[in-house]
Amino acid sequence: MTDPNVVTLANRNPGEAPADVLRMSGVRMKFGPVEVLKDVSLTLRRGEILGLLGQNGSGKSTLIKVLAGFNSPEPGSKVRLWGEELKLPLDPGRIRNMGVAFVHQHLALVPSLSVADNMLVSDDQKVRPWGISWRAERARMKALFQEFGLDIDPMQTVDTLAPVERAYVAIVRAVDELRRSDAGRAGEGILVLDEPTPFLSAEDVDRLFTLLRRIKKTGASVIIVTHDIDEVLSITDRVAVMRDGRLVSMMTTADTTRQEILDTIVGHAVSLYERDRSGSRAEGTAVTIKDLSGGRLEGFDATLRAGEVVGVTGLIGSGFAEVPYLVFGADRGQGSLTVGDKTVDLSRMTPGMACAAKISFMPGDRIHQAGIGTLSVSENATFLALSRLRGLLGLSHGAATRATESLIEEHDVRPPRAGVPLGTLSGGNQQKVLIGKWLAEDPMLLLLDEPTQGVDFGARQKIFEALDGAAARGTAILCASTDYEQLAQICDRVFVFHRGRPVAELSGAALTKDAIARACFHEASDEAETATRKEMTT
Amino acid sequence: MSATDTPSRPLASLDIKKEVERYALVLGWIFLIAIFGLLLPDTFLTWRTFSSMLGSQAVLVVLALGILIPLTSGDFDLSAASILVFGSMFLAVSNVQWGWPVGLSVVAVVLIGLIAGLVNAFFVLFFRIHSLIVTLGIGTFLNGMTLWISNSRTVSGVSMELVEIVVIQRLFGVPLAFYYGLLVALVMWYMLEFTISGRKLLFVGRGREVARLNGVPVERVRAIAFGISGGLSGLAGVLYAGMTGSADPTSGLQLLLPAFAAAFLGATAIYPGRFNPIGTLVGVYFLITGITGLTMLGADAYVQSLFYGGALVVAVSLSQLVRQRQPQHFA
Amino acid sequence: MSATDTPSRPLASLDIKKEVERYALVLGWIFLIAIFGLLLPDTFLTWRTFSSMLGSQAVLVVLALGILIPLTSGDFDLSAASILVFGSMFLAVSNVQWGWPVGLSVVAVVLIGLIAGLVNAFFVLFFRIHSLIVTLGIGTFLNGMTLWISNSRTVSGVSMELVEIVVIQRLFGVPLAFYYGLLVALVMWYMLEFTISGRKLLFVGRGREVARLNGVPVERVRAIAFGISGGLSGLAGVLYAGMTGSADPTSGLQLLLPAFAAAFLGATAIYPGRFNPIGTLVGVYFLITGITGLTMLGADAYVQSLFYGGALVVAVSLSQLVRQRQPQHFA
Amino acid sequence: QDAMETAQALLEKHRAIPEFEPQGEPFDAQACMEGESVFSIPITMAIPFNVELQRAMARAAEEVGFTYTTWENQGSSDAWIQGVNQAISQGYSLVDVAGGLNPAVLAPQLTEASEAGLKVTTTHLYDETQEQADFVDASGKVPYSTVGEILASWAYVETEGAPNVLIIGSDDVLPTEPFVQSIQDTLSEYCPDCTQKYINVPVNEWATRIQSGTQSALLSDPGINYIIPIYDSMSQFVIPALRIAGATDVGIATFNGTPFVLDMVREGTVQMDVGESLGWAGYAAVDAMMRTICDMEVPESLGIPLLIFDESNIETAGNPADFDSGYGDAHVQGFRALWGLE
Ligand SMILES: Nc1ncnc2c1ncn2[C@@H]1O[C@H](COP(=O)(O)OP(=O)(O)OP(=O)(O)O)[C@@H](O)[C@H]1O
Ligand SMILES: Nc1ncnc2c1ncn2[C@@H]1O[C@H](COP(=O)(O)OP(=O)(O)OP(=O)(O)O)[C@@H](O)[C@H]1O
Ligand SMILES: O[C@@H]1[C@H](O)[C@H](O)CO[C@H]1O
Ligand SMILES: [Mg+2]
Ligand SMILES: [Mg+2]
Repeated sequence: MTDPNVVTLANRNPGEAPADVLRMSGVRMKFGPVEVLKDVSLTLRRGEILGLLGQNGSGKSTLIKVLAGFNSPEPGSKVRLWGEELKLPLDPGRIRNMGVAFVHQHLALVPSLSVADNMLVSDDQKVRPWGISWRAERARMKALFQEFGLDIDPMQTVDTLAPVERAYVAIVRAVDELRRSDAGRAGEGILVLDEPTPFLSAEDVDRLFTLLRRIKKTGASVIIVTHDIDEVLSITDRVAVMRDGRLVSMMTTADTTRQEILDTIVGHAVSLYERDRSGSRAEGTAVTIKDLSGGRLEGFDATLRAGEVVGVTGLIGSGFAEVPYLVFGADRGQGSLTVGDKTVDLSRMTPGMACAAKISFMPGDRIHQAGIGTLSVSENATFLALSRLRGLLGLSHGAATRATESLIEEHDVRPPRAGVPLGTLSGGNQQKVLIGKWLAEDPMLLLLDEPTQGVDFGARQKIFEALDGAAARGTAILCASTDYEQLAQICDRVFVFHRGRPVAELSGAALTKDAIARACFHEASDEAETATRKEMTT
Repeated sequence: MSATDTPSRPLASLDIKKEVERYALVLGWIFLIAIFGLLLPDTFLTWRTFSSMLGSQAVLVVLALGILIPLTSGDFDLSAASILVFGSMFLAVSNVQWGWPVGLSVVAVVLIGLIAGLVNAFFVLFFRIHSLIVTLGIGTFLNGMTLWISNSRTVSGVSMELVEIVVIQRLFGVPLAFYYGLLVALVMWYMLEFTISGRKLLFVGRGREVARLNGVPVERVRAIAFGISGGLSGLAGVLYAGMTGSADPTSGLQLLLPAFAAAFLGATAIYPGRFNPIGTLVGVYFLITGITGLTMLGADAYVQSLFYGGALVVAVSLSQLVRQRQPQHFA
Repeated sequence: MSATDTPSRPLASLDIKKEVERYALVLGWIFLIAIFGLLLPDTFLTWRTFSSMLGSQAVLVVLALGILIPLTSGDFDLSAASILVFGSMFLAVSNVQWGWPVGLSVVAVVLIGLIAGLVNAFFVLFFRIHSLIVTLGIGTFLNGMTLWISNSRTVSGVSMELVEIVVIQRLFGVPLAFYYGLLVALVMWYMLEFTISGRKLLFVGRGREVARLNGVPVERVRAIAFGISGGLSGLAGVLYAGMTGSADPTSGLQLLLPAFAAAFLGATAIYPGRFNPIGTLVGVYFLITGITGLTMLGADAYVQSLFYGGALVVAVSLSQLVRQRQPQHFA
Repeated sequence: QDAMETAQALLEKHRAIPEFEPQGEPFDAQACMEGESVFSIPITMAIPFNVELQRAMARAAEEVGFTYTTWENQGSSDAWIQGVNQAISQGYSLVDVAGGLNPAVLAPQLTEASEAGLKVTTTHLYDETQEQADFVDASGKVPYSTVGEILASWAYVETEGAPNVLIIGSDDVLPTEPFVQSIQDTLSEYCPDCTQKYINVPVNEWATRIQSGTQSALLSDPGINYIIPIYDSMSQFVIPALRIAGATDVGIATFNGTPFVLDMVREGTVQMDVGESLGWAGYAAVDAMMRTICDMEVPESLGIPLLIFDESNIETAGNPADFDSGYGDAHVQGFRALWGLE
């Protein structure tokens, strides 16, 4: 008997391709009676970037959490890292020290603690005989952030950071961890990123990818989960596609097409949702927003017709993201809002008033703002509808279940069970439930903040169809997003923001993904030029 | 999706498990009754013993139901027992020494409780302080007030009218006090399970920001929860004074921890994983049955503590085993 | 990235605010001292008064520091005072009645506390039960054990060696007990602020899932936290017995709520928004200064409760005003 | 001078081992207690005072041969209420509340018991100067006022006629008021110009308030030279206060004769403890109960002798001390004779 934890080159399996740094085989994972991973086998080569794709709930994050030692797989599952067979469940500390670093799906940062605390939590290998020297750590981290072109004070708490900065903190932390690890020092190591991009602008995605390519050059390997096919095509060497807990395909990126990948993910051919912009929309103004300001937003006016879908976008921090929050009264700002024939002063708006005025709002932070994971799907889905679910003797639980079941059916929520806690659903399925909840209110105005963030390609089309249905019934929709493709797909009009104000309005034929991107960046560089010029003259 | 159709199959078996989970504590209770019935067939299994057990716990029941409301909305009310004691003392002092009609005193006490609850709410919500420290502080302050208005002495001679309708008059041999507790539990059960307000309370407790963005006036809901807790603590104080016709400045404070124990124990029954009034009722009577049986057996005082502590931990552990050790999410 | 360069600007002004925030409670303490100094210039402002105040609170300090550890990792330890009482009783019984050398008894008590803490941890972690109910149950059970081993009696005659090194011997006129509390606080401060283990504890308290995702062995950290809390409660029991030279089976239970009050009050100072040992120390001494001053002024017993409760709420409220009412994140 | 003699005389009177003085007429206890039963509810069985008192009462009942039940409880009112209910439903002849339990807090239940034909008594609660509640048939009262005089005299003598006394009491305990009053009056009588100070600490705050209260009192008045914690279990919190405040020359005199405090007297940390034999008290209480059941006249007081324990006689209290040593056993023979058992 040899200790399986002892690595020597001699007991490496001779049949194994030396380039395989990681080999997971026969991985099975159950949550209660439900098998979520069914015999998954996956290999990662030295120096490659592997895309891990699949619909929401197909098991990607679960597989990654098995690797991180967070989930305990069923007996018989095997993980072999750098030729060494590891004991399961994996020891989370050891796997990190061996050179696997993670950026988990929701970043795994504690918002109420400082950046430095979050960076240090897994950094317990270094011997610190006199304890942590905060001054030295701070300097080191500052330097590290600067290396990535970031100006983040390590003593700031994470909740004061913009979402993009948070994403970078998690990414930099993982990279740092990798460098510290045994394998990392040898220039190898594995970086695992579970959907790191939803928070990032196109520009930041580019920067991240540049970084990943640099990492790859050193000999390290990367696993990245994303729902964005363009990203997959641009960065990965190979793609692994999961469906229903199985690994269904392993493809070399260069040899496949976009459509082929999409079809593999969904399991059959899917057509891209396309909004029919030609159809005659109800005329007349449904919603008017006047002099809206607050946070970074300095001024915004717009009128939306019934059934119109309007997008707001821009670079991070340009103020567009505040729009839905201010209109809904979730954040306090100035301005006025007219819905139908009622006008409200937004400085006194509250979410309660907004709901009463038939405004719906799906916030961007699903876990903290949109749904309650410990309550059932039914309790989440029917919360707004309770007044319609009353019988003679108060709330009817039967009616609530029936209402939820029809919502589940309508939006194809999986698993289709009203009684399970919302938190056990995959992110995309949670999103469907929660958007479904708001749509069931038949709102006059639907506000959305990144409505499809973390949602897979197929589910995304379903959500778009649902939004289209609402629009057809006369709901005006206002959507804030940095996903230009999505905006181009679903919107009738898009406002592009810069420095707190709308600077461009795109519609009709001019409304394309590239046009939006150009509008965002063009204005930005213009402004930058003016700024430098001003500085030179003073 | 094959992953998704599996769960529907073992539904029937799951449901039986769910039922066991819901009624485990009730079964435990029946088991205790059976044991003591065997050991003390003549004295324990009498209606008088049961009516006495049922009647004597009304104060604890109402107090536990009171704190259950802020627990559901995610706040601790450690001042509840202090409100109870202050309330019972205020009742006694106003009725006996100032000559207020007892009805007026009762109304005043419930109002005082409500106001004390709202004071808690003010500090928690306006200053955004953790409920634990606010209610600890306000509770201690009220303890001082109790000592002050009573000169640290027991005040007896509370109007017999109150005593009559609390503990002397009976229905099916059980003092009315029991039915007050039962009534509060039933009303609360209805409110929590079958009204929108109840659902809002739960949402606020589980996810404040989510509740806010769903149009729930979170602060108002939390304030009302503190108010109800205070009011019910006041009512418990009324019952406390009504049980004994008197008020003493300290002994009621001992009810605080048992009330929390009952609320948490109750959260393992009927609606497992959720604070709930019927479960709380079962929790209170489960524990008192054990204590009463032991006392009737003449067990030493320390055995009662061993039972109380041990039963609490064992009961909850067993119920967790039945639930396959799913973590408890309360707030 | 335009969003990132804003926050650095208002740093200087922020820092002064931050300092006020950190030292508000200390200022409040100094203010109290000044007030009583004015009112009682001859008696209050003497070294004897201060050394008395410092020397008398060591038990509470150690107990509060004990519960602070699981509070930081997100658990309540309501059994701490019961461990203290059981520990002091075990010390007295083993030393006086069984004739153990006092050193052995002391070691045994600290070990017993540790084990009791680990029993708490077992039920909380293995069965995944809320810490509140487990520690309430285990605490009550221990109360029964205390009554049992002591026959409900107070046991006196604990070896004078212990009394000597706890309360009789002095350094700068202050009984050694004070320095033990101080030492525990300083060690804990170092551990929490300057070691990765301390930061992990904090991480676990703020976000269990997140900590697990970051490879922190969450269960082990929580178990250790309960163990430390138990061990320190045992140590507090040793000091309790050393203060009086005796042990009684119930009175020490009264220290539970003051210990929580001190921990929460302390979380408004030094590292605001975070349970921290130095803040806890300041909290304890702030409160005892008020109580001492009032008693020296001849205030009635009830005034002390009014002050205690009132000061708690007011001090935290003021500190929240200084922080511009940012919500407190503890768990 | 005069006062000093009075004080010394009083102390002398309570130094001698007591003799048995019957408090009433002899009677045939076994005959009149035939088929009768007593149900006693102590305030709590978690304090030894009550455990010992109950043991003594049970012993006496056994000698006579009637059913005696103690309701084991931990001091919560719901348990007391259930106790009275049990006494009624099991058809006891008498329900007794013992060891500090104020019958006023059980008025409705005890009235019900009375209406159901049970006799109601209290044991070891009221001071001899206090009136019992009107639904109570008889009370075994305690001479707290006399104890007060003894304690005051002791302090006066020990401080050589210049007492500056700190009295610690608990107003929430029923007999505290006359007890403290007696100490205060006696002190003022002996020395009208001397200072005295009273602090009230409710029982459930003993652990948190006695020590700081004592310390503060000593700091604000360094002239304090004697401390009288009226119930001796308070002493354990007074002693560290003296040590911390560095006032180890201040004496302590107290009441109850609780064993651990007697041990402290032996160690010299407490100077004097007025003891009462709980064995005696238990017999006297049973005597009163039997007289109540048998419709005889009941003595106003338990008539328990008070005995001063100080360094001179502490060895008679046992080592370690107990609740019953040092008082002799005159009461056992005495009561047996009184009850016609000899
Ligand atoms: N803790 C849990 N308890 C029960 N079921 C779970 C739990 N976590 C995940 N699941 C289920 O496991 C399946 C796989 O989830 P996983 O999070 O791995 O999906 P994913 O592929 O990462 O999806 P997404 O793209 O939405 O992130 C889903 O059906 C989900 O509902
Ligand atoms: N609570 C806070 N305290 C201090 N600074 C904050 C706080 N919240 C946000 N900020 C800062 O304000 C700036 C704007 O953040 P915010 O997230 O509101 O931008 P935004 O325009 O909504 O862009 P997006 O949401 O797309 O990231 C960021 O620099 C952020 O660090
Ligand atoms: O007589 C008893 C004892 O002295 C006890 O110590 C306090 O309560 C009194 O009533
Ligand atoms: Mg995922
Ligand atoms: Mg934003």
